[in-house]
Amino acid sequence: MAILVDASSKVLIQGITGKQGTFHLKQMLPFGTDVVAGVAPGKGGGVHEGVPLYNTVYEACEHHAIDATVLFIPAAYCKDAALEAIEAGIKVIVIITEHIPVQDELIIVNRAKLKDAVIIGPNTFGMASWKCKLGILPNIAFSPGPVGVVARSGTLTYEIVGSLTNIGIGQTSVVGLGGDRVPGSTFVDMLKRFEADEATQVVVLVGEIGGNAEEEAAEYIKTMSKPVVAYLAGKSAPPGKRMGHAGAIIERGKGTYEGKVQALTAAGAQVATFPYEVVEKVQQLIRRS
Amino acid sequence: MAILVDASSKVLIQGITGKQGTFHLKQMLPFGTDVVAGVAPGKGGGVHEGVPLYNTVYEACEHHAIDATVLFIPAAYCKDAALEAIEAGIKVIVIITEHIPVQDELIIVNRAKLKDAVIIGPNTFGMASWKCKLGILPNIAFSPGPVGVVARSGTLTYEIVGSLTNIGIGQTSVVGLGGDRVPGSTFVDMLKRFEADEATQVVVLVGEIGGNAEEEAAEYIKTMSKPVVAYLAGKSAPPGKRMGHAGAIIERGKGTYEGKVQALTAAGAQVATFPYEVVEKVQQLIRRS
Amino acid sequence: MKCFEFMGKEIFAQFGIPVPQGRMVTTAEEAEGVAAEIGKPVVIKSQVLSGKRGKAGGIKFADTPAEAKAAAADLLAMTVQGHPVQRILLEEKLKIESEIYVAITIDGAAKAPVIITSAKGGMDIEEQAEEDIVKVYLDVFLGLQPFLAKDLARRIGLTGNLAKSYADILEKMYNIMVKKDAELVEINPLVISGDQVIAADAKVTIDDSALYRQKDVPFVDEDMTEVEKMAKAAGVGSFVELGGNIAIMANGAGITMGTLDMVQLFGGQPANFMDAGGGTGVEGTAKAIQILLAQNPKVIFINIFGGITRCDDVANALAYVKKNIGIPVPVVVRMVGTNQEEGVRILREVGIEAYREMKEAAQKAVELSKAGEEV
Amino acid sequence: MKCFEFMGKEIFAQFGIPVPQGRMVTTAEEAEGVAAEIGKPVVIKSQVLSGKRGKAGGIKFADTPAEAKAAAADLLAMTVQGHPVQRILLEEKLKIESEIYVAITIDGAAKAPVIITSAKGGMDIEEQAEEDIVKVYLDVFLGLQPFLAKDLARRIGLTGNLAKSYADILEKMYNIMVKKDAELVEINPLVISGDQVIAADAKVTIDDSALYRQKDVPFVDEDMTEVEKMAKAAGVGSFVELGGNIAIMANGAGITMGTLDMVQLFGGQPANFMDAGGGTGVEGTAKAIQILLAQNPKVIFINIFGGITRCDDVANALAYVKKNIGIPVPVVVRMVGTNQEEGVRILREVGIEAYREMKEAAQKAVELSKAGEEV
Repeated sequence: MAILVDASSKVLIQGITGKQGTFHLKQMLPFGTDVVAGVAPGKGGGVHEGVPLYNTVYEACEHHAIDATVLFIPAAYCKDAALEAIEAGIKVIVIITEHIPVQDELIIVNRAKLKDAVIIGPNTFGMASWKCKLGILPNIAFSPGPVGVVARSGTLTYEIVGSLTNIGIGQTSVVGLGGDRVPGSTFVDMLKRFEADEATQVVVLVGEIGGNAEEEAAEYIKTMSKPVVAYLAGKSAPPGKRMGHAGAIIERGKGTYEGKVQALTAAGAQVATFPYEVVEKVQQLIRRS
Repeated sequence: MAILVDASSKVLIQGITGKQGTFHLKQMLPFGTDVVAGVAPGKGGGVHEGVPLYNTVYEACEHHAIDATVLFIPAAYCKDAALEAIEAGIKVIVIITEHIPVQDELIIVNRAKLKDAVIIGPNTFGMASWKCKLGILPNIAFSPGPVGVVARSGTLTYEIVGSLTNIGIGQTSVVGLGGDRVPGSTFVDMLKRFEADEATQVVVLVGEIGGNAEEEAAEYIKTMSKPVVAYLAGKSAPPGKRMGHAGAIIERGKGTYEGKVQALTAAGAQVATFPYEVVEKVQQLIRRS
Repeated sequence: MKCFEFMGKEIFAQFGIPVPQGRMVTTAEEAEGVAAEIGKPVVIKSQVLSGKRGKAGGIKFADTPAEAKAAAADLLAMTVQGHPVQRILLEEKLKIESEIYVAITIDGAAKAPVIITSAKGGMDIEEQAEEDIVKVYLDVFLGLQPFLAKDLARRIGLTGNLAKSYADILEKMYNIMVKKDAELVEINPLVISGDQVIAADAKVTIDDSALYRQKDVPFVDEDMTEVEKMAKAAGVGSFVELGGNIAIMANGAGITMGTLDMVQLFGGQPANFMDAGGGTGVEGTAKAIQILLAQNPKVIFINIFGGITRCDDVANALAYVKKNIGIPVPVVVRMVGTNQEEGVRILREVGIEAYREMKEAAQKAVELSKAGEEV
Repeated sequence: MKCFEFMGKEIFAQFGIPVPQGRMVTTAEEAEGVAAEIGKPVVIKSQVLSGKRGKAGGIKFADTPAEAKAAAADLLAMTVQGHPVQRILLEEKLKIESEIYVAITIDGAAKAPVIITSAKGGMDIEEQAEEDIVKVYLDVFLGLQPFLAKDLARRIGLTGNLAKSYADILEKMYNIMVKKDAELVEINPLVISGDQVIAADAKVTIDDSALYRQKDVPFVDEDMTEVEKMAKAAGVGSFVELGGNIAIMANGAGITMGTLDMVQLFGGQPANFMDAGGGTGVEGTAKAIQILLAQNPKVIFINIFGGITRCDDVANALAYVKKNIGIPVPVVVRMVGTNQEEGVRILREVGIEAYREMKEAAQKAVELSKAGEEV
């Protein structure tokens, strides 16, 4: 079991013939992802790494029932590509691209809401469930098992998920919300899915300073039946300095490390000080259950 | 009983202090309409014909629970006024104004759909139920009773409703869809409400040539339990000034008088050739029941 | 308001849609000059609003400026569907490889803008099979996004640069619809010529209700009759000449249509459709009556259900015209509603008896229209 | 990217928002001339990006051109928060009756543009009580419609022409947000002066990700340190100087933050935040290492979890810099992931031993940073 997608999900890749698209297609296929189609304008009718190509998403949808799509599309064209996926009726849309203008993100994310599509990202490693990876999480990091992981940042997640995998604790799904100002999905969206997923026993939340996503998550965690282990990056960040992730700007005293730790702890989550402590805490929780 | 609004409905008038607004307010009040507030920018805090004035719809909504609003607003400002009513959460919005640009109408009507608001009009006489008139139907025409009336045009409706009233047959509600290219509500929308309204025994549909609203109504009439009497104007009209080839491609021969009569008759509606025949047919149906 | 082809192409050029090199002229001499300027074989198109210009001989070709002058002179002497040709458009003759049809308009039933396109454009587009025509509705809040334009290119079989040019033209057509308040933007044919996609024709119809905010589009009234122009100048809401002998005025489009229908069913011939609107007042109504008179009818039929319209206003207007201008034909009036008694009294004073029932009034009007025909 | 006040006001003027009469100058002599041109008492404002300019003495007033010259000279000799004042803005001094606060920005959590406004604008807006601040979220598909702008005017107590002017300014601010890709458009104070509403200040922040399509906005890098400018010029994704002595590079913002946190928890002082990004390659990584060196740290700590980033690329970059430029301080590398074995082998060749665990590597880096401090 898993959330959002599983081994049976049919996957599209937009921008499949580009450098990034090709590289990650070659990782996604051995992971087990059922990539049924790719979109590459002007190359429709061709085949790339065994995957049939189409000129537009609509065309791909005429030939395949598509459950999810992954966008390896330059930032300037992401709005159009994401809207195309939404309007074509695809319900899980993973946007890897970073540096998408925020005005474009607002349009993508709000249109998706209207059309009941889930956006993962933008500026994310994507997500992975057993035999279905959508994005760029290193294959070796993931292994199947009982832990649900939801994170705002990428490499930190690889670190934590990789460590879990190394000691034999696998994951139901690993989801990266992305580091942008206007993320398509929130911690709460994913926590709800993990709570409802029978296979998930423990949830790991990897947050950051800035914004109020972790505080909102804490509100929901109060109502959850499953244990949550959290790690928050940015404890040492000076106020107001831009740290690449727009979310990591501390505004008006809100979104501080201390505030988030307090909220999560009060909600019953265990908050780790170091990434490696996450693994220890999860191990204890799994043993206990 | 009635559809959309009844004697208990609280009504707002936008543009209440204008010439049209004032004139019709003075008709609506003796009809029994509970006009609780009016909007007149810059005149907030005042009173007009006994009705308290506000500067904006939001302000009016802060002081009153409003069920319906009537717009007596010049065409150029209707988009803004209608959107304000929609965003303020008012669920029945009657737009009397004619000559609203069609691009504006598209925005009004689609936004209303998104927000579950019913638009009556634009370019309509509005509607009336017992003790609740929203618009400009002459007071003398209406009387309470068992007939639901839905029409595309105004004075023709006054003619028919007035005749019904003259021979002692009253109405549950009389609704004018309006004569514009992009009407907010359709025959089907209102037929569904009359079908569900316990007090309505017979429904009168007053249509016109052009478009396919009557044909769609015919499809729904097939499923109705209540009898429908229809009259269609425009039998003698020369073929319309077409919207290029595009109009012809959209209509593909639909929208003629004969086609509409055939569709309605096949659906089980009685189609009158003259307006006065409507009254005769309704009289027979009422007697029969 | 329908725009002439040359106006449509000016708008196209403004928005960046490729159009053939050319210019509108009003004399044969100018035509010769423009043909020389273009320096290639030209097409000379009469600028009329009729859709069947081609079949009516309103389009000619010329290889030289002298030929162009002669062809222009011929066209400028022509009349297409009752309208003398006053303007002609000279354009380079395109090398046509194929013709596409594309239009954006508004579908009232769908409450949405709609794009209609076909790989098989040209003269007989209306007869194309359904499966050869692609129809897509747009969400007014999303507009026409590039992906959809590109997908439409695919659906009509375009690839490469042609697909890009087509998609680009489509986006610009949508912009014209929104920014110029166009109800219709139609290109038929959109021509493929080498690696170029060019609008060989241009049909743009501006929403009449939005003309107030489209002041830079010149007003076109060529499709109106002289009396219709008078009616427009007099501010009469809605007036169409129909050619019969019973001049009709009513208040409201529906009841006006109903009145026409009834007159025709009783065997009469309406001279016109006139919706005098609601609450027009004495002066406006008097003007409207004079428009009726301008048609030289055999009888005038006025059908009033007074709501906003006050019966006394209509009666006073009739009395005014009768006294000051004179009404040389019989007048049948049906009058009920607001201030009915007063209206009836005023009419009686000038010798006009008002009916209460529409049916009887209509029958009387038809009867009078036939008086003297064959006794 | 934060714009200087004078740039923000140029954008305001472009979009029709009223701003005081004035001009930006760079010398005291120009200031004198502009003051004479204005012909009224002036305000002279240092153009720096700091929000606390007023309190730092960066704003002066002058009644005559001579006074203006002197004040300008003073300001141009000042340093505000480490940045020398290079530009000053001279403006007519407004007669201030009251000050309004108004801003449009984007709320990521609400996924919507948000308008924040208050009748009590001015220096202490952040300390205003919640009930004095009006906050309204916008629907991105509807935009800011006039009715909402007018209702906001009402909610902050404006009436008549002031309400109209305010609503108009709000609509233009929204247009700036959309058309100029602004993340923030803030006016504080928006001044009421007689029957006029004027933007006395202008804060516009352009979305860095959208600069590629906002080419006509000049680039501002005043809030960057010299090394940050070097990093930007070298194309290093994300770099912020922090002042410590452990130069840090990692790949990915989250792990970079996590690395900084860990170093600090172990008692070390990070010199910088550097997210070298993913898949940067040998050349890009070598440039990034040179930026680390430019900070003269006591130790360099590189933490790589290879995903897109290949460990051998990072190792080759380090080897290249070590051989060709030289690295005069100890280097601690933690390296796992894609092509890990190859990377570790290459590092070993140039005498660098790689760690597998982040924790041990961080502890080692901190230890080295303290070497020689107090034994």
